[in-house]
Amino acid sequence: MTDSEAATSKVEKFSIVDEIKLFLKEMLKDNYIEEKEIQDKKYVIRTTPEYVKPIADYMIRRDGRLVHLTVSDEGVHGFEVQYHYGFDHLETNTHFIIKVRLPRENPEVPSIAPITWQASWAEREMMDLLGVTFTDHPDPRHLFLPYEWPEEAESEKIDGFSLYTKRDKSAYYIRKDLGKWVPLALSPADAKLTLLPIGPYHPMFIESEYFRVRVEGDEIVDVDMKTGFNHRGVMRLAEQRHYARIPFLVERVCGICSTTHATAYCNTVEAMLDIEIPDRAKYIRTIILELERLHSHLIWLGVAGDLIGFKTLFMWALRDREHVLDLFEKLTGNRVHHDIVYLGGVRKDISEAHIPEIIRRLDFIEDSVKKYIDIAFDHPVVKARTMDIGKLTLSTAKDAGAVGPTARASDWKIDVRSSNPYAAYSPEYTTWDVITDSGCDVWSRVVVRLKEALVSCDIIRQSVERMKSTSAEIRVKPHLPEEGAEAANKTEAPRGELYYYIKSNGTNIPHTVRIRTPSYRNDAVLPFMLRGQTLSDAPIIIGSIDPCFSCTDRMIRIEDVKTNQVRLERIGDLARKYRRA
Amino acid sequence: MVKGKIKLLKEALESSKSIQTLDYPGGDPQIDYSKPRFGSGAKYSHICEGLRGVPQYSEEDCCGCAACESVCTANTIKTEDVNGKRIFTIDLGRCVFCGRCEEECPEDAIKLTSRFELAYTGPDSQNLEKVKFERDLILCERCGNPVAPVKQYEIYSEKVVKNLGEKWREQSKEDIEKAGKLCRECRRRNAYTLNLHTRKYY
Amino acid sequence: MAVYLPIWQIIIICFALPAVGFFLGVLFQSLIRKLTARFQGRRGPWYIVPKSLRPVVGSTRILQPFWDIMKLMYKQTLIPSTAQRKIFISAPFAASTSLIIAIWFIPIIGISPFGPFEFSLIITLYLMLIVPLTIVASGAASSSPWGAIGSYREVILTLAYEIPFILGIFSTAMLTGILTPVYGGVPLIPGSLSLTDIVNFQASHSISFFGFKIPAFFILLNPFAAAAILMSLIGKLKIKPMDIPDAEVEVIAGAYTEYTGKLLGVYEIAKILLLFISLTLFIDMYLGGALVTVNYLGVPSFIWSGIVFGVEIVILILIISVVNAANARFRIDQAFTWYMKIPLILSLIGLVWPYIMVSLAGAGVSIGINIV
Amino acid sequence: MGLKQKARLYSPWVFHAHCSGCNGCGIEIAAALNPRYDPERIGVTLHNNPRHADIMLVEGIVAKQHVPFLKRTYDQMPTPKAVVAIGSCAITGGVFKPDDDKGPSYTQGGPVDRIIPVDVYVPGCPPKPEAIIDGVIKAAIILSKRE
Repeated sequence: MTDSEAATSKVEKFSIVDEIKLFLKEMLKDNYIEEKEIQDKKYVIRTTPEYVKPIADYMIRRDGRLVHLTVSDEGVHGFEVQYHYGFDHLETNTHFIIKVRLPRENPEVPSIAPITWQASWAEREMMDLLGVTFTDHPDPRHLFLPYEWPEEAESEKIDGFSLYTKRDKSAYYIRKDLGKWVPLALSPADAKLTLLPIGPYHPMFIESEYFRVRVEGDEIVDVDMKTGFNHRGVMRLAEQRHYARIPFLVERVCGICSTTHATAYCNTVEAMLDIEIPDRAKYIRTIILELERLHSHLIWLGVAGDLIGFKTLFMWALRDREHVLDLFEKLTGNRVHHDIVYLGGVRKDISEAHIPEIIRRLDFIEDSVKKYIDIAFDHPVVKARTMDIGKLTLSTAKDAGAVGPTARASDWKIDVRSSNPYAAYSPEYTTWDVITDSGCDVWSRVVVRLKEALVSCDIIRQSVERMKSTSAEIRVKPHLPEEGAEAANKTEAPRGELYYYIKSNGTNIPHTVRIRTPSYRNDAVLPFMLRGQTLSDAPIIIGSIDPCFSCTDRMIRIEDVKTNQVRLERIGDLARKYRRA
Repeated sequence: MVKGKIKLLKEALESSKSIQTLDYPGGDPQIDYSKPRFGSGAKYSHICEGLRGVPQYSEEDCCGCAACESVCTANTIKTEDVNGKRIFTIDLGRCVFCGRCEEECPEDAIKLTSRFELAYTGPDSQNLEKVKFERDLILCERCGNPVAPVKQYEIYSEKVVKNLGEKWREQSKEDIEKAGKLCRECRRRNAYTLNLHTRKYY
Repeated sequence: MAVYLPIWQIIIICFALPAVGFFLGVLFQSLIRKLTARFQGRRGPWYIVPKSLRPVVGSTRILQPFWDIMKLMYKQTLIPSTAQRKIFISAPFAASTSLIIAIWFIPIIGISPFGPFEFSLIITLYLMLIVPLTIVASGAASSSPWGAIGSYREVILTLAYEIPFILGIFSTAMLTGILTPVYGGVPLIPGSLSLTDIVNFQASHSISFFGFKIPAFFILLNPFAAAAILMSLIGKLKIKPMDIPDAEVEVIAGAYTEYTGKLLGVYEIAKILLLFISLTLFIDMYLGGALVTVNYLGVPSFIWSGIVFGVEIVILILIISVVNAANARFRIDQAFTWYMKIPLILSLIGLVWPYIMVSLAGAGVSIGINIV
Repeated sequence: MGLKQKARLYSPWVFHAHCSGCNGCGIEIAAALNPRYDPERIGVTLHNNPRHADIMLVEGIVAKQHVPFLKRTYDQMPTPKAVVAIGSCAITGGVFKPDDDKGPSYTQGGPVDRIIPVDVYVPGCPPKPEAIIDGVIKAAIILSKRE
């Protein structure tokens, strides 16, 4: 990099944060209250509800991502709606949290779902769980809770969690007797189409999920999803438990990417306490995280093989994945829930004696991944089944907020490990590249994941090598966070960006814990991939985003589909349509 | 195209030669599974030292301090003080095998074994699901509230005396005899009058 | 011209043959599962069970498909209330009955009660076609959306593979009539449609193949048709790239989705019989029906026939298992296009190939094959 | 042992019902199918259709929304049938059970045996594939003794 280039980049870097702040100050005037910089380049700004829409409009136009939208219950102060805007794909760590206070009685705020698709599910989630009304939401049905969830009178009894729902019983929502399953609302025009129930039990997924697919012949016209089958109330449970017990709870959010949840939680709490963990712990975390990515991508390869009927690939991938699990068992004591990452470091050291075995098994896994690349890349039937289906263009991916390998397969270079480094991913610890592919179809998602597995092997090698020269300390003692401390942190789960937000109230139990998982975002883009494809391709398209409904289960529905002419609409078009309506 | 096909067939041939399948319910637990050969006869896969299997409780070692209860992730371990006894109820059906109890137990009375075949039929069969045992408690001499388990009292009063310097040893023995059997509330009330506030020693 | 057996023998064979066919079909199915499992790196159902396991799982698992069927026979049978009862119940029986009848027409190492019957080949083809038709009917009658999609896929797949199948079969049947006069000798039958005649023709003639004298296997005389038939059989038996109608991940179990217990068991029997019939038909048509007429080394000829039959079956099953293990599943439109491309062209070449051979021989050009 | 018992013991077909678990048990069930454990050698095959299955493997806490589906799926299985509850969540609620022990959390529909009869319990978080195979064999033995 020449001097002039460095200088220009410096200017640009300076300009993003400054530009946004300047614009907000100008727009909000007296309502602009900058609270603090909670972490490096993460700003909290407080304002009033009427500015929510213009801010969202500006942030999305400025190329920002709505990382999450959440509400926290502030007791007598009412509800606090938070809009988390991330700019870290443009500049490292940059992050804005816009906060709005709502009264406890009749909490209402304008919905920003018509502006950005990324807010749609989050708003419905908060309507479900906290009863905040987002006015003019295009699709205010229940997201997590069953459609037949009891209305106000009954729901207030349920253990302290403010679960009242204020909905008009419009066409969206049919209330029936409790315990009876109410299918999704359908207009009479759709009756002539064949409707196929997929799920909640279906061989397509390991987890349960309910899709309702409308097909004409073999072609998918529309997709409707009902989620919430895996809703376990983890965030609520976390708000009832001691800080030291939560890592084990959040690991059990997902059985495939368990350590990355614990790491995200511990990172967030450590950021809140402002403590630095020892280098050795960083390397150990990296090794476990990358092994996890390796086993996740291998199992994905196997499941994807099964989805296109390649049972042999499934068997081979699972057979070789066992070696990763053996390593896990040796290093942590359990095959699936490792329980090794803990506040302030890790619980268990990787001793010198383990290193030869790690290297040996890693060599084996790397060889087999290379073998699968050769096999899959040259297999005519695999190519025929994956190429040119499930297209997700770069603009759609950006609008809908795809993350992780799904976004990277659409040629969007977005990776938390490089944009928001944690553990030992920053350049001073390990060096590696972000893998992207410009195919935008299922095939490129295969390519990205397989190549990423090789990168993971490389990172583990580097970590193991450099871990030898660190001191033996693996854990520092954490203390309790002070009142009002808050932190937000991200990790790159095998499926994409995982986001945690925690707020303390001074006790040993956190006040707010908010989790946004990667599949939350990737599920949102599913209908855009599915519509216009054939039913036989549905499994592999759904499988191609590596859905993890346990992590999060959400839902989407697209209205206004012309039954006789199907076309993929951009999110922006949809948003415009909503605005007109 | 051809290269991939050849690789595929080669891999299929190799896989058919080196079968790794275990003879799981039968087989010999001693044979190392990792050497693949036809009909290897091994029973188990990788079972390493640190495997977190079913926790084993040693009633002799347990001092009854209930540190395990306070750290238990899934509320597997529960205590209840009834009639001068502290009753431990351990519901292994809830256990998530995280090993925090093992980490925090001061007396090493809990060990996670490598036993993992826990399938049982019927809700109450075997002693697996519920382990129950009790510790005697010392009751407060004044108000009758529980103070601490007898064993914990013995062990820690010894340790306190041992760890203190020569200078304070006699004094502390006397103090423990005086105030050790009072509950927290009563002790606090009497602390200054008895002249044995802990600050004195440190 | 053909020699018919006495009536009492025919009756005994009529009862015994389906049973033998079922038993052999179970073995074939088990072998396919075993070989596929081996290619996938696991052990599969057919192995020697260690002693400590025997009380739980028995000594060997060769008859695994048989145990599956027996288990289904002892299970409750549920019939959905919305289904069309009569079709739903009778369809599996129609499938297996037609296949049991088809066994009577197919010579197994030359033994067949109705094989010498003049149009036995055509009757066999019709009876085999009944199976996909019953599957379509039962899928439609089960009132399940998955059954409907399974039926729809079954129809398309049947259309796709049936054309090259029929073309291939007839181009081969013609061989008996066309080849003989040209290469010398008297024609046995002018183009027979009787399976026994086809088998006998191959057994009684031999060809010199680059100097080696071997039986006149039609697979050597018309390899194009043989390849087309083998590809069609993969669709008929729903081997891996073509298992689209009952693809588990896409349509649960297709037309079988609503079937339980005994009715499913009857369908499983039909599947096993179909496997047996397809493989035997292929051997009869192209591999000389495994018929050996000479008592080599003093061993009776039918034992030799049995051994040849076994070897040929194992080779066929090996091919099927490799294809099954090494492939992913096609989409239905891809399968249709594939059948319209490769097997159809092959079978068309197979149709004109005898004439090309005849005219080449007439022009005095040697292609290395001579019928003696 | 009669033919009936033998047939049932030799060919247990399993169905995997994921009822709001964390996926860990589901992954281990998938892992139990891999070449290292290969349950097909003892006749166990995974069928994704409850109508074809003999044994149902249930994992997870069973969210309230899930209860009718689990019941319906159980009713769809033809008799004789057996149920195996896999993992702590399926047995009691495990880590997702609230601390105060006043009952299940607001979303939990109760442990599996409150909804359908369970024959075999396999504790673990998640149980190893060997333990799952062990449970399935125990269930198959129970199944073979059923009328």
